[in-house]
Amino acid sequence: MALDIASWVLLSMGGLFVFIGGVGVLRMPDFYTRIHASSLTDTMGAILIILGIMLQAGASLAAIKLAMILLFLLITSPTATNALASAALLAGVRPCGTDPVMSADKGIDLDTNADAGSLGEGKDT
Amino acid sequence: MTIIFGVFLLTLMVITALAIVHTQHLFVAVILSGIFSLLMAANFFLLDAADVALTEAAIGAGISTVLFLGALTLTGEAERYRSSSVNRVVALGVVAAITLMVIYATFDKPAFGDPQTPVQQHVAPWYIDTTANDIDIPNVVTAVLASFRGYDTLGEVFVVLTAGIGILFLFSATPTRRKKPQTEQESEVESTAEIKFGEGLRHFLIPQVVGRLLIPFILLFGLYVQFHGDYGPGGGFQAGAIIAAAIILYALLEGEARALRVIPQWVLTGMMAGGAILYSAVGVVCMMLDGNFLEYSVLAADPITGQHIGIIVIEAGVGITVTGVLLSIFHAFAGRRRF
Amino acid sequence: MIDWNMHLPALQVIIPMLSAAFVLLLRPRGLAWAGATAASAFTFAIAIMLTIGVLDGQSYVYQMGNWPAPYGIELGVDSFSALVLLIVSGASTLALLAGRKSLDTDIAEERQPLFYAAWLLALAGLVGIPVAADAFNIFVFMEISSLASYVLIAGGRDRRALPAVFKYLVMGTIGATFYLIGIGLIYLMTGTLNLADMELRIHEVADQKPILVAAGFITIGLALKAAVFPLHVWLPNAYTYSPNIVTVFLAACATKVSLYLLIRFDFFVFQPNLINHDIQFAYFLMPLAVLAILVASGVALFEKNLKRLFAYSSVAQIGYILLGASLVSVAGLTASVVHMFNHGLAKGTVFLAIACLATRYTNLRMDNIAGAAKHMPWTMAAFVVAGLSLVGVPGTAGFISKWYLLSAALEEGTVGWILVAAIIVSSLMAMAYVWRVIETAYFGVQANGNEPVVTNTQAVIDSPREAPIALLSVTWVGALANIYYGLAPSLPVTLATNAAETLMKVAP
Amino acid sequence: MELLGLYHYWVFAVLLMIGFYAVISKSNLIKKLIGLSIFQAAVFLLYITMGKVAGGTAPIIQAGVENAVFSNPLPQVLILTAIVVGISTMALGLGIVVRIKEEYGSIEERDIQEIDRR
Amino acid sequence: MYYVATIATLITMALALVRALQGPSVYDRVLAANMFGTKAVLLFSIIAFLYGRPDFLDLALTYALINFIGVFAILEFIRRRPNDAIEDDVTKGDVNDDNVVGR
Repeated sequence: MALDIASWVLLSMGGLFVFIGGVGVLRMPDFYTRIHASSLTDTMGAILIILGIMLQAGASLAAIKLAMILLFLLITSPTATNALASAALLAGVRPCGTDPVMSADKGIDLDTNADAGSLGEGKDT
Repeated sequence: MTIIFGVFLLTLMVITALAIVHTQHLFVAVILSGIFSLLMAANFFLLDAADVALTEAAIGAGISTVLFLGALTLTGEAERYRSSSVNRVVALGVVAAITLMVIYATFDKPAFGDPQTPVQQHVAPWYIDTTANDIDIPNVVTAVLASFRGYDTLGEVFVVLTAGIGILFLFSATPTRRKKPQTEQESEVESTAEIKFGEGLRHFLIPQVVGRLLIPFILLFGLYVQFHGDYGPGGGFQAGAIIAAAIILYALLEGEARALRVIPQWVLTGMMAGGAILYSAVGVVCMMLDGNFLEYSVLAADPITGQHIGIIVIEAGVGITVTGVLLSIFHAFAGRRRF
Repeated sequence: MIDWNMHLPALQVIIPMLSAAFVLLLRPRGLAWAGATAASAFTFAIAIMLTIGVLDGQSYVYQMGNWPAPYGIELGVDSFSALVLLIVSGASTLALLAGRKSLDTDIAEERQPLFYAAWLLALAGLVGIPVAADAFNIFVFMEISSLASYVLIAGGRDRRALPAVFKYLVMGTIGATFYLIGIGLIYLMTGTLNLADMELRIHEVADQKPILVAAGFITIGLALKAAVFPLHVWLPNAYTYSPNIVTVFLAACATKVSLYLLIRFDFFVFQPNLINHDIQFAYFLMPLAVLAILVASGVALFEKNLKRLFAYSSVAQIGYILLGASLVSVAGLTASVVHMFNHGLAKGTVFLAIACLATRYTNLRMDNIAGAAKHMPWTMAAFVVAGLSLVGVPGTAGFISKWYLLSAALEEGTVGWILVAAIIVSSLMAMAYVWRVIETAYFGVQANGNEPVVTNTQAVIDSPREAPIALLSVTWVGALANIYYGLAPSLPVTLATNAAETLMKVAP
Repeated sequence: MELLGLYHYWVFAVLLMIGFYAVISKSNLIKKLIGLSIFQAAVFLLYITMGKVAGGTAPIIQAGVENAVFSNPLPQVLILTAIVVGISTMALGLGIVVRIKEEYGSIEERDIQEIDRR
Repeated sequence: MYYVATIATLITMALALVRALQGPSVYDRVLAANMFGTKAVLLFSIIAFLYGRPDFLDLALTYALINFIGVFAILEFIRRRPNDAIEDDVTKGDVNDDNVVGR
């Protein structure tokens, strides 16, 4: 019984974290803050929810699998977001507030896209 | 309650599909179709189709996204025209006619989940009973796939093989445009492309380390899915896709060229043909042993053991072919230079 | 001792399929061709054995994996499927025998194992459909044959082959998916996939909406695959730009198999059980068939490119086959099935002759081949024979089927007279377009002097000699077969009559 | 509940429509292929939906569920096959598109027709 | 017990989908797709228990793997494309009018 209550609490907390993460991704002003919202609560939510399920699973193969999934998420999720952030930084996405370049960038891009475009098509035909 | 989850997911799916069609940026469309596949997989899972969900997740969301991206690298990623209004009207007309047909058909359809329908009454119970008695593996889906309808699966392996052959055949042609002398600008673009070409994500340190760490585990997991297919969701197709995905990860991290050095194309071609041959060979051996084609029961003294042997071997054949084909296709796309 | 005779239906499919996998691994030049030809010939031999068995009154039923029928997958061969098997495997074998030189020029050496493997897979898919007695299994083999034929067509040297293939791929996939939807709806209502079982169970639910919609989806889907007018738009370009020998193979049999399936499904599963299905079927398909015959023949009249001309002629001929079926009578079906055989024969020979021409003329525009008969008399003679058969001149195979078709149409009363008129008009049109080619080849004069000239800038200079002997002799085999089956048509006619009687459920 | 049951079939119809619309009306070849894959996915949904039994569970007979009601395994097998067929078609289609791009320099149907007309 | 978590996950999936639809940059979309994936992993694990079939955790595991590979594939794609512009809202642009044709 205590186990059920514990896992209920964990699952609900996890759900809450996941939800907050979702709201953060939607509401945060720029890409880097969104990454922050996503990855931070993402890992927290995952840990809580999977721990909650693990309590229900007891000592079984399922628990080991859950542990694997958790381990996996904890390794891959930050790696992916890290790679994503560095790719974005290299590509010149600026954090919001540092520079108004972002919107200007977009404008320029639209223009270049109109005539040369990322397709490099004009010269071929 | 689960039906409401299903309805929710289905609605998300419709929204995603609309967005895919609406966006003019192909890259976005591909990312969204990854999400679409995932929603589809979740739906399949809710509808009790664990094996299908696994396949959709591995093939639909994983491999097909990779293939689409590979193609986009070569073709460019913006849609240039909106569809013209005439086109749109014609399309809407045809589509509306067909939709009306389909919706007309939904009346008279047995209610969702009704256990008294012909679908549930006629053939299905036989499969579940016979699997327990004659084949004796827990996963009925695998039993139907590999034994009762093994001939379909054989055909399916050959469909995959055909696709592999087709891609290799298409990409063995040198584009005629290449033979023309190039302008200076073009050759410059080409040379920069060449520097970038095939080096993968080698300069990203963290993905490097983590990826390398994970690849053996993914391979191991692939083998687990392959041989656990009799007992749980899984089997040759899913395993083939997962193993191929592991090697694709290696290629992404270390670069195309190195991945091809580890498993050269001739090995892949051998795998493509070998798996298919292995599968059909099982059938032919059954014939030799005085059974019908693919009648695994004759493979051992005890029919049930025979079925087990047959299913394991043909699933291995499926896995080998699928791995070989998916990797060949991936290499064909990734190794192709932009023209 | 193993009773191989019993295993024939299975072997029919497995042999080309398995050899495709082996051919893929054959590296040295020429070996792939030899392997593919041997496998194809073997397949043809099995088809002949099956036909002999069927003519003896034997019925072939084979249970894959020895699981009983509605649960496992069943194979079955009757007269109708035997005839289709003969067409498919025969066309493949003759095309391969003829085509080595021609394909060597189209397909680079290192690509050949891939190409021949795809060829065998296309063959396996096409023979897999008539053999199968399970609706979903048919879908799988349909996809094998379609994917493989996309590959074959994409082997064409002209870059226009690629958009043509893409169109074919999209339309083919839509057709197959429609078929899949139809099967799904039927399965939803009957709970079975086996055709015979479906036929038994469908009448309980025959008046329900999903079944009607399913019939619609299956008919439209298969009509797409069979290039029934106006869903034929993929066909002309696909045939025109594929390698010449591939055109021979596909024109002779690819759409026939879809038509076979259309007829089998409609007559075997729906016709006896769905009320008024025969009338709907006739009203839907007959106008399309007549339009196909007239419009496509009309387009062919004005077409400049030789291969395209006969591609449109194929669309018209598909109309004939459909017209016979849409009469929903034994005579009509017999005519339709006989025409499948005869058209395969005539059109295969025509395209073989065109392949002969193509070995010497890189550009197959009409004005370019003027005077070809002077340089290639044998080729053009074979072409004339095949062309006459296509028109339906007495003494050739084409006449037999036209005759059956006319007499079937006459049974129908007033509508019959309109149909007769349509058939006659279109035969005249066929006469006209075949004559145009013959006239150009025999009496035409090249624009600048007597030598063949290539308008294509990068092409080699044409050398006006006869085609390679292998190609030419196979072409003549085809031409003689056209005459033989015109004079002694008992084989196709017997098979077709049996088929029609079984399909219409008339006691023989 | 009755209507919620039909919802699956309606979504099937709508997805079919969306995919088919993309195939017919779009000029971009890759977009056509994406549309085609949605079109096929809709059919997968139809099959899997009809195999579901209310209160049933996946047809894998394990400890704990020996006597449960199982959903129909056959549609699942068919769709496993169909998914693999779908990805094969898609791969081949993409290959052809790439070759078209190489030969024509464009993947827009309209441009290609234009070039061919010249 | 599982319902709260399921519903929270589903809603978050919807929110992530909105972000994926909105963009504005490619990276936002990739981020959303990635997040969608991890949420799906959680959803799969919860449903496996909700249905009382813990064996189906394989599915969640598979998806966790595939998702990771997918993100890398996308990154590699972004790295490889000719001009790494951060644009992607051609959607709303009027670039795609018919008059671009003639060149």
